[in-house]
Amino acid sequence: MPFTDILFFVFAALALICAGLVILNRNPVTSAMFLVLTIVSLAGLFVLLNAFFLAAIQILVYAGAVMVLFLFVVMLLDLKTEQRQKIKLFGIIGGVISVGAVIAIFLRSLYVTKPGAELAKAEAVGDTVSLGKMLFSSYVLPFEIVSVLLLVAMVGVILLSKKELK
Amino acid sequence: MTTLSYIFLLPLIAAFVLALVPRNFAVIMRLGAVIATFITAILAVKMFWGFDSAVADANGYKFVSTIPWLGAESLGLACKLGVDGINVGLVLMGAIVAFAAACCSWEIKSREKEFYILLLVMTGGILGAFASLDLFFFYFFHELALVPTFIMIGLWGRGEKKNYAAFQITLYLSAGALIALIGLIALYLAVPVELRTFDIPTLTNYFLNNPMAAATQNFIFPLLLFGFGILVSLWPFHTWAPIGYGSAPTATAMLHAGVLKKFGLYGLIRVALPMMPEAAQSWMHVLAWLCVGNLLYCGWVAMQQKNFNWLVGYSSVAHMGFIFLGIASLTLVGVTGAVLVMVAHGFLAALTFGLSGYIYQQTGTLEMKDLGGLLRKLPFIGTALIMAAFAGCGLPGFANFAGEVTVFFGVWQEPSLRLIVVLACWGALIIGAVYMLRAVRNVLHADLPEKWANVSDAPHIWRKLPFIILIFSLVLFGFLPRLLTDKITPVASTIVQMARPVAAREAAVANEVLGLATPASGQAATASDEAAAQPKADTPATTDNQ
Amino acid sequence: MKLEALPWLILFLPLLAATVITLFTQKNRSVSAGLSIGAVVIAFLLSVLFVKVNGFAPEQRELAVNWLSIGDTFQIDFGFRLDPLSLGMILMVTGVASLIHIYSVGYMHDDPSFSRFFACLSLFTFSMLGIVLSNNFLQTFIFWELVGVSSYLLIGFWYEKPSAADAAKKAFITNRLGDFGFILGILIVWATLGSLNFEVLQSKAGVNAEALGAMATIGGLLIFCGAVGKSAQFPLHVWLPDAMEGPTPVSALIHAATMVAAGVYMLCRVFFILNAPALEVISYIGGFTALMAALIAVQQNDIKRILAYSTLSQLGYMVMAVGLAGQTAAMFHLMTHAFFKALLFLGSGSVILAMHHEQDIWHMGALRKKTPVTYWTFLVGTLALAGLWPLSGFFSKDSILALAQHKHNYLLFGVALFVAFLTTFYMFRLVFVVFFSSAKSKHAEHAHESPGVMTWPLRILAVLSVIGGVIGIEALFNRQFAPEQTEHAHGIVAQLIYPFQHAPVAAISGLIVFALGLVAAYALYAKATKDPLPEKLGALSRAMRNRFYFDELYEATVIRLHDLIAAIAGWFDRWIIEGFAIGLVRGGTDFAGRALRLVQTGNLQTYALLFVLGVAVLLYFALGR
Amino acid sequence: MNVGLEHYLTVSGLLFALGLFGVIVRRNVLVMYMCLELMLNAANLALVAFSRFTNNLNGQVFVFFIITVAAAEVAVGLALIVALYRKKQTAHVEELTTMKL
Amino acid sequence: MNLSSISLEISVLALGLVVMLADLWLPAERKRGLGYAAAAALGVLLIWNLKGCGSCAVEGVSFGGMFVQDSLSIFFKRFFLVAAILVLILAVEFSDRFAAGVSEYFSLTIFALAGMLFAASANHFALLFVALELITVTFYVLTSFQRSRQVSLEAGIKYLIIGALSSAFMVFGIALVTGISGKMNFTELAEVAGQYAGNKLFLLGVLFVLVGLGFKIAAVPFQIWAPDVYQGAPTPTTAFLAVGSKAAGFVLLLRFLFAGVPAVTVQWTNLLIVISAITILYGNLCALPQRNVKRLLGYSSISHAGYLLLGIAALSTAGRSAVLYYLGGYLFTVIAAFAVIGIVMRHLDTEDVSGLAGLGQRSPLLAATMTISMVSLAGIPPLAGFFGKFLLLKAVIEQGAVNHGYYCLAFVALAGVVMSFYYYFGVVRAIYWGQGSTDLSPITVSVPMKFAIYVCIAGIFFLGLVPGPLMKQTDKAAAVLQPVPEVTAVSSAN
Repeated sequence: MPFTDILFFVFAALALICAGLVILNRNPVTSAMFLVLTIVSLAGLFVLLNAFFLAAIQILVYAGAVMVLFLFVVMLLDLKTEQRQKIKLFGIIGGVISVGAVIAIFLRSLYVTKPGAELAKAEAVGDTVSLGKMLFSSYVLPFEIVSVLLLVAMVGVILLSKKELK
Repeated sequence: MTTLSYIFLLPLIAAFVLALVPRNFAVIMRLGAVIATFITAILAVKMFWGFDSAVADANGYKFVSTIPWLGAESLGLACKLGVDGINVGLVLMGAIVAFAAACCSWEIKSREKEFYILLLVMTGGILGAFASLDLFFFYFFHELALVPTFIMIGLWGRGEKKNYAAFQITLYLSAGALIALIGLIALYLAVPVELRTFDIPTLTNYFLNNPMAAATQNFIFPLLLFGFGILVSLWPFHTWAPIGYGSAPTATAMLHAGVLKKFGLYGLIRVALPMMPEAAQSWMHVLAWLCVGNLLYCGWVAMQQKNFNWLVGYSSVAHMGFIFLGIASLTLVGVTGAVLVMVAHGFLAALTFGLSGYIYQQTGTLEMKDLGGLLRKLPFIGTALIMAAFAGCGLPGFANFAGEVTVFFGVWQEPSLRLIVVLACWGALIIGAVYMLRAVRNVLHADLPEKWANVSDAPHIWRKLPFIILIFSLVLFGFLPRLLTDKITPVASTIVQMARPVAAREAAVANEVLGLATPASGQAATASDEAAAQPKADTPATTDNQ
Repeated sequence: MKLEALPWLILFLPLLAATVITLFTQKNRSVSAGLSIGAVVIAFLLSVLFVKVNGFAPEQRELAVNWLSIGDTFQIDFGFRLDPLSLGMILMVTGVASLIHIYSVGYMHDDPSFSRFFACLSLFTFSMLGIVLSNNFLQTFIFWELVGVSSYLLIGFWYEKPSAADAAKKAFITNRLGDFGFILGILIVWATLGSLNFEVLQSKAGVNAEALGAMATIGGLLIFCGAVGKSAQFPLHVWLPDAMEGPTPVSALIHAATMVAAGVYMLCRVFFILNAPALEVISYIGGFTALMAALIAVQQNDIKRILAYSTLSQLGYMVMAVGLAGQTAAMFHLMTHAFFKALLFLGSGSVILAMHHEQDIWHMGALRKKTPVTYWTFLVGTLALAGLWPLSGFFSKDSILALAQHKHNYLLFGVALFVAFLTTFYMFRLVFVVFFSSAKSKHAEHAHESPGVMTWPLRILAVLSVIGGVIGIEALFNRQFAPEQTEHAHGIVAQLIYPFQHAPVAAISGLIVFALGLVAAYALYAKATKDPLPEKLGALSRAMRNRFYFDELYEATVIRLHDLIAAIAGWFDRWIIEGFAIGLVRGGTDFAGRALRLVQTGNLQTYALLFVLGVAVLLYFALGR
Repeated sequence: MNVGLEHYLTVSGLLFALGLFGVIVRRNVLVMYMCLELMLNAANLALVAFSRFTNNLNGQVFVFFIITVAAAEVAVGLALIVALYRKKQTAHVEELTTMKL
Repeated sequence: MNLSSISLEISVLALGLVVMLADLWLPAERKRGLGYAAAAALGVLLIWNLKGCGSCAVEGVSFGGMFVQDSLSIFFKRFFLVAAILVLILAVEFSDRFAAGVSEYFSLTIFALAGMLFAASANHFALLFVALELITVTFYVLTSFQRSRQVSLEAGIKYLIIGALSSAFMVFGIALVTGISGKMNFTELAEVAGQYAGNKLFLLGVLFVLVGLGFKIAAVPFQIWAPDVYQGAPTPTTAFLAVGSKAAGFVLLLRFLFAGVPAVTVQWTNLLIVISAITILYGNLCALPQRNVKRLLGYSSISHAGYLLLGIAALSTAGRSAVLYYLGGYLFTVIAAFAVIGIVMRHLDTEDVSGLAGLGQRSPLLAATMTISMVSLAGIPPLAGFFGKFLLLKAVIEQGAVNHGYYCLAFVALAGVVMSFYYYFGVVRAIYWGQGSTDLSPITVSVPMKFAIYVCIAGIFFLGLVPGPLMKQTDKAAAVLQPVPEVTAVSSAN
């Protein structure tokens, strides 16, 4: 069992457990922390999949910026841990059934089609150079549009959260 | 642009012009509407008069003109208007009733501008529908009259059930029209792609030499039958008519009951019969039994009505039974009779609703138990109402009688429908007379309640004109039905020939003769229950022996 | 050419008068009266001229123009058939109508809607002439209905009175019942024999008797049904007594002379269609009506109702005659009856006018001296009706009795005799109570004779009633119906004694019965101040007075049944179709709308859940199976 | 038994499911955002796995775009929550039901 | 990589930026004028585009096959430009209700427009995703623009959560589809899609992408957000949402289904029929008892999504051209309706139908406009709605011979239309003879607003009476998505 496989199982288990804890946890702060852990473990998985640049981005952007934003907002609104409310049984059961169905169909069709079987052991490496070349050659239009999107997001955020209304 | 296209366009142009006139000139509105409809009526009379001398195109249509209006040639769509024997009478009737309705709408005191615009749009729509030779526009123009009816009943209607009536009439008619539309589209698609057109003459010729598959026929014909049936208040779908007319203002009731209702029947004759012969023959009996419902059932219900307008509404539904019966017989005489009754009933319904509108205007109520002895105070309107009542129950001298008799004789030629003719006669002669005369007795005769003491008769010619014109038309076509039948017969014979080719006709006649000779009992059976059908007619204790 | 135009003129003059009066001269009384009377008198003169020039059987028998032609099977033309039967009838109709028009100028003198009355009278004359002249079934049916409408307008002339309005409605609907049978009969005849023209039909029926096949009896009876409606025979007789609500000239013209006779005329016109079983039924109905009406007439107290029932019973006579295949006898009695019955009605009209619209005979009395002319003419009319020897009534009634005896139908012969007895009895009861005995009310004391314009028509009719029997009416109709039988007596004297030679038993028994009736009436009513019969007959007289409860019978059975069906239909329409079907559809969609709307709870979690559930369902159907 | 594409896809599927379940169950809007981020990360994992095994970099470039879009989304979402909190002092979904039926 | 092909998009973005920057120098009261200027600029762009110079002259593919410029995209770009112009005019009319950021509203609308223009030419998953996200994010902000009204914020949050959920599904779907087929570009995907038509994972991926697009057009399983967001959002946003966003959803759906994976679409005819039928029924049934006008129009927009799906379910070129034609009619009608609501309902707090009562007297123009738009939505002949529905019905019945399911679909559509008469005419009733209106003060309509209304009315009547010109356009556009290859002998694996 080569070392990478062991690493895969470790990271996969870590990611799934942390994701579970994000959901089940009462306190939003702790659930934010567990989300960070999930993202880090995912970054690990990316490394295993030779997507080094993405792993770095994942850590930098996601874990760094997005999670910090989350924590900042949680702190700002000082949301207390939710007190015990009656669990809406209907919601949970419905959720379990529908999500279970979706995932069951997904997994069944995954094992029926077995996409990965005949794929050759390829050596594509997601390093920064090749990704950059790709990004600025064939994907330049989406890149520009995403920049517009970020601009819109910024304008929106400012408008929505500005304190005094001029 | 032949006279026909002017007849169709004039009301719409007038509506547009009225739309530009500012709101507060009520008199101009009324005058404009009356003049526009008057000119249309004159043109229609001129066309009817010059019909025989007019030159016909290949398919036998006259005054054919295409209004270069719609750029959708790709679909085979063209706003083509044309008139032949059948719809020349209907267009004439439509124009005259529209003029009468315009004259009768002096009772509208609020928002005249909207009323007259809607009235003119409705008239344009109706005349267009009758004159159109294009399946799409055939449907298109009819639907023009749907929204005006809704708004008219809603805004200027009467009685507390106004809203319910407005919605019921709109939903019923739109459902019927849509069912018919699906049928028309299926018909349009039944032709191979390159030949696809909405033009009725080309479609009829196409289906003449390569008839439609039986399966498609049996799919399309019921759609058209029940779609148009709903538009014409065929028996089970008739409840919208009395309620709608009961609460509609006079002009709408006149136009709707008199003219719009004939659209469905005209559609059946023009589209359904010639293009789907086998289906027509197989559905004939269903239609015949349904119109027994119309005739007898609605007659009985009319006897029960307390409100005069509802009674007239139900009687107009009952009269539709004749036309359906004429069509169901698929005989030349029957179909010609049906068209004759269509024209006659147009005038009759308009006349009756106009008069009831006038009485409503004077007394404020049409409940028969409150009215009484009005003939003393309203001599002109009373006499006109008596004439209308008698024309309603098929008195000779009025066009209705000529039509009804022709239908009876025509349907009698079809051996299997003879029992239905007996029931139809019972409905027409007895039930019709009973409820019409009860109405006349309650409204006009006997003692006059004091609250109607100061009711005034039609003061001047303008009030009397519409009724005079309608009565004159009824009497004219009553005394000289050949004016209409000579125009209808040639076209009707081609249609009946298509709907029921001679071969099928021989078969029917053969078994008729056969019926006479051998199974006398079969024949007598129908005859004997005829005798039974008359509960107390002639045969006293001594039973007649066969 | 002028001759062909005459029939058109005769027919359309009254219609022209009617339209002109209604449209233009409604206000001006004298002009309207003049127009109407002028039209009918000119029509009479023209018909006399036509008969003078062409004689009774002109070679130009058929004048027709095409009214409606659709395809080859359905040809309706509008034309005239001029043969002894129709010409005789035109003369009688226009003659009697002119007299009645003149009479009604006096009678309706102080009526507010004077000109409307004359317009309706002219309309009626036009329709009656239409029936008489028509040459095909449908045209007869058309004028059949027009006559029905004009009788509706005239019965309901005083529409302010609720009873008059109801009577008019009742008359029209009962006539319509008859017309229902009539149109079905026409349809059967048309379908089997292919044409509506009498000439063609007669030739076809003549060629092979079985042309009508199985439908013969049914067709014949249905056509007879039309006659029953119009001539108020047994089942549909209820409307005639109520028709007395109309003014008396109307009763005279329509309900005595012309309209009710149309039924008999039509039966004679289409006699060739009726086969043996049908004729038998017709004769028995005629007999039964005659008997029933006569019995009822005995106990009536209203002068006009007595005459109405007497008309009913005389019509029964005529129908019986047709049933016994005696068209000549039927037509002969029809003509003479027209004269003396019109006379009696006009007489009663002048009595009523004299008594200031009092119609109950027990309030009248001793009018003999107060109104001599009316008395004498009324007496002549009664004698003619009762069948005293030299007068016209005797000859026509005798020919029917002779016919019954000749056909060996002794039941009908006995019934006819008994009815003759009853006729004499109730007529003289009327005469004694009204003209003899003592004045029973102050109106009776100072009654005064009617003006000349009313009495002169009475005198003319009286003369006609007397000579009617012998002026060759029977010969005229024999020429139409029995051309081969020519050995009839000529000269006045020969005709006077002809019945005794031809059928002595019938003639003698007729006179005996007349005498018995006279004696019985004299015994009971000469001095009577009130009706002695009720305590003598008790229940039977009450039944007679209430018209054997036919009205109540019909009211209970037919009308209530029809209204019940209508009520069921009305209920069904309102609740089942309207309420249930539409209600269900509307309610259903509305309920569905409200239910589906509940899905939008507003809570974001449920939205997310529903979203994912939607995805799951979509996946299942697209891929799952 | 070396680790193949199925394994990665299974993990990403399960992650996706967990995120989905979180969105449905949790009442706090913030936690819902976190779960949405989870689902997006699951998709990223699937994309990277596919790009590794089918040897083309398209997937990875796509992931790059997904991350930026997720960031923008989160920013706007949090701004919305702040605005809402300032208005109604709650971030619970139950209170957001003024508009229903 | 030629920039000329996206010159229209670039100019729109530039306009957006200019509007945002202009806000700095303009005094407060001149800000409203900015909206009109932006609308005018867009008008110029539209005319420039109509004359066929600049980007739409060249028909072809650029940016490595990612950005396609064909008659379909040109049709939709003109559609979006017109929609944006009208919405901007609406927005200016509505702008006094915004507490702050009036010019930001205009610029955001323009950016959303840019997103839609890109979506119209998207032939690649990346461009599809990015354009879609640009539109959605802008709408997140636009929906919750009136942060003073709690309802607007609530709508924003609901739209965001469900939107994010659907885009998560879509991304996962794209991952699966591109992963298995290895192709990002639609045209390449089309060739290879035939082999994978049986592959269940591939189908799952396609379905997940459809989830994302279904959310955009508010079809049945994913329409849960529509009523609340339509009611909560400010009226111009709702108008743009109902028209722009839905049309963007449809152009992407058309491209994906018919240019991307035609082989799969053929298999799912029954599924499409069922979805279209249920959408029509759901939209109409729920609208019946509705009293709130905007919510009613929300439900009615769901039903119109159903009618549009009719055309797509018909899988024929005629069906697709009918969809495009119907969208044309739908644009003018809905904008007219929202214009009237915007003007009349501005002062009333409740958006109940009775608020429209007495409009007949207050302002005949608005009453007539509302009646015309309601009647056109219902589908009565002289107006655009009817001809659109007529073409759709024709396309569906034409397929009837092939599969009888289409006849049932036609009848369901019929039932839907009849039901829609009830609530559309309910609004007309409320206008003309409804009770409950207190003030009868006449309403003044500003000149540009009058211009917008007259454009809409002219559009409705033109498309109703003279369909010729637009039908040529739509037929050309529909022909671009080449006819769906007949179902080859692919064994349906499932």
